[in-house]
Amino acid sequence: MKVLCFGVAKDIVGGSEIILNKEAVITVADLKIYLNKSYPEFLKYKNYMVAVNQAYANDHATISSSDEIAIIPPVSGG
Amino acid sequence: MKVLCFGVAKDIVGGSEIILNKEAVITVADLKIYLNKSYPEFLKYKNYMVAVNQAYANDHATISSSDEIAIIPPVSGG
Amino acid sequence: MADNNKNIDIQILPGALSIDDCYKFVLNEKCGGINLFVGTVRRWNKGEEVTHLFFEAYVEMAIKEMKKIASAAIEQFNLEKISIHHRTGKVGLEEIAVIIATSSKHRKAAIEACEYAIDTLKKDVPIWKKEFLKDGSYWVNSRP
Amino acid sequence: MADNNKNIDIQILPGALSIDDCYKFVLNEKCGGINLFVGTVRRWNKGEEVTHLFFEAYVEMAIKEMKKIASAAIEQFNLEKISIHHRTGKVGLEEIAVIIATSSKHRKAAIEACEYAIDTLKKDVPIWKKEFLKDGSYWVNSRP
Repeated sequence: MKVLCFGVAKDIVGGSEIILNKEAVITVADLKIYLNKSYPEFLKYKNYMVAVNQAYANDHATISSSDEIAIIPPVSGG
Repeated sequence: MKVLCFGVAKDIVGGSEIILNKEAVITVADLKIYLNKSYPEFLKYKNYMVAVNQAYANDHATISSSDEIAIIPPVSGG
Repeated sequence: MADNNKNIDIQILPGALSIDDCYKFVLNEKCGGINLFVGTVRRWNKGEEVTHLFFEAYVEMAIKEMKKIASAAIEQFNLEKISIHHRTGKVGLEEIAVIIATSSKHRKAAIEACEYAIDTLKKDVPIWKKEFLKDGSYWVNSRP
Repeated sequence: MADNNKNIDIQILPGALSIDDCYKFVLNEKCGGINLFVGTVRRWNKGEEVTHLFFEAYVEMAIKEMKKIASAAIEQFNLEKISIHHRTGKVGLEEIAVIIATSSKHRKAAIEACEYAIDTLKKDVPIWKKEFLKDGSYWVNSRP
């Protein structure tokens, strides 16, 4: 399962995407638990969001490896 | 006493200024009475203002021929 | 008010107005927000077809009133700079009648100051607009 | 939303933004009021000296979110047209990070829609700003 990274997330994981060792369908909440465990620095930025197929997704949303998944740290455009 | 005219006032008096047959100090209210009598069409535009020395003046303000006096119909800039 | 003068740009111009001129005046490195309001001539007004407008100004007094608006806007909204340009003479469809540009540290002040300035300009500044329709013309706000 | 598309201009650009491009897009003869908000890079932020900014965007999603904002603004404020341009990459002092232009029959709608659009953009659009100071850099809103 590929996850796109932007902003501070890119710095935390050390790249613009990560490949997670998960192929089964999981929820956004599961993804966050996995990320926080794999990259404990995410715990400093707890208010990040996850986008699924280019739209904000809530914790209950399910995701699979066929979705476009992205970590969205607090935005700061404009 | 010279009075500058703008907008619809210019059309009413037929020119960009009028010379009034008054040299003594009068009030703005007096000027309006005089104007309404001399050019009854002003009665259709009762909400015009008078400026004295390039500032809005109220009816009690006194004016003399040494002042710059102007009739200010309802403005419509912008 | 004197201290503000270098931050205030007031012009009444018989030729085309320039958004770029107003923008360049207010741009500065202290500010993160610039707002520009641009008043343009529209073809339809309350169902009547406009061919063009004609603006007349009591120039000296209009400039004084515009400076008052600019000073008040700087004071009330903590602006850095403000530019107000108004056109006179014949102005065609889609041409610019007025530009107000404001700059401030933060966006909200720039936007609100601009709205204050255009609202007050339309109320107080001795400038008159004659609207030319397909069939006749009249001074706006003085239609019999 | 499809009907609105010809009235919506959304761009994310790696080079300098043009106020004139946004203005020309929204200008039309139905409108008397055009408002432009321009976000520029300022030197001082909370007492720290900024040398430049760097913007990163999740381009495809950012464009979708910007289109949502544009459609909502047209709907809520009865706009004619709206243009939103955002810069990416390195942006120097006094350069433009974002432009929002709105046009409507009357001025109040154009001004309020522009404020709504910039407020919502800053809240929802997946774009990130890294602030470079004299001594270090950090992602804005993600400072540890």
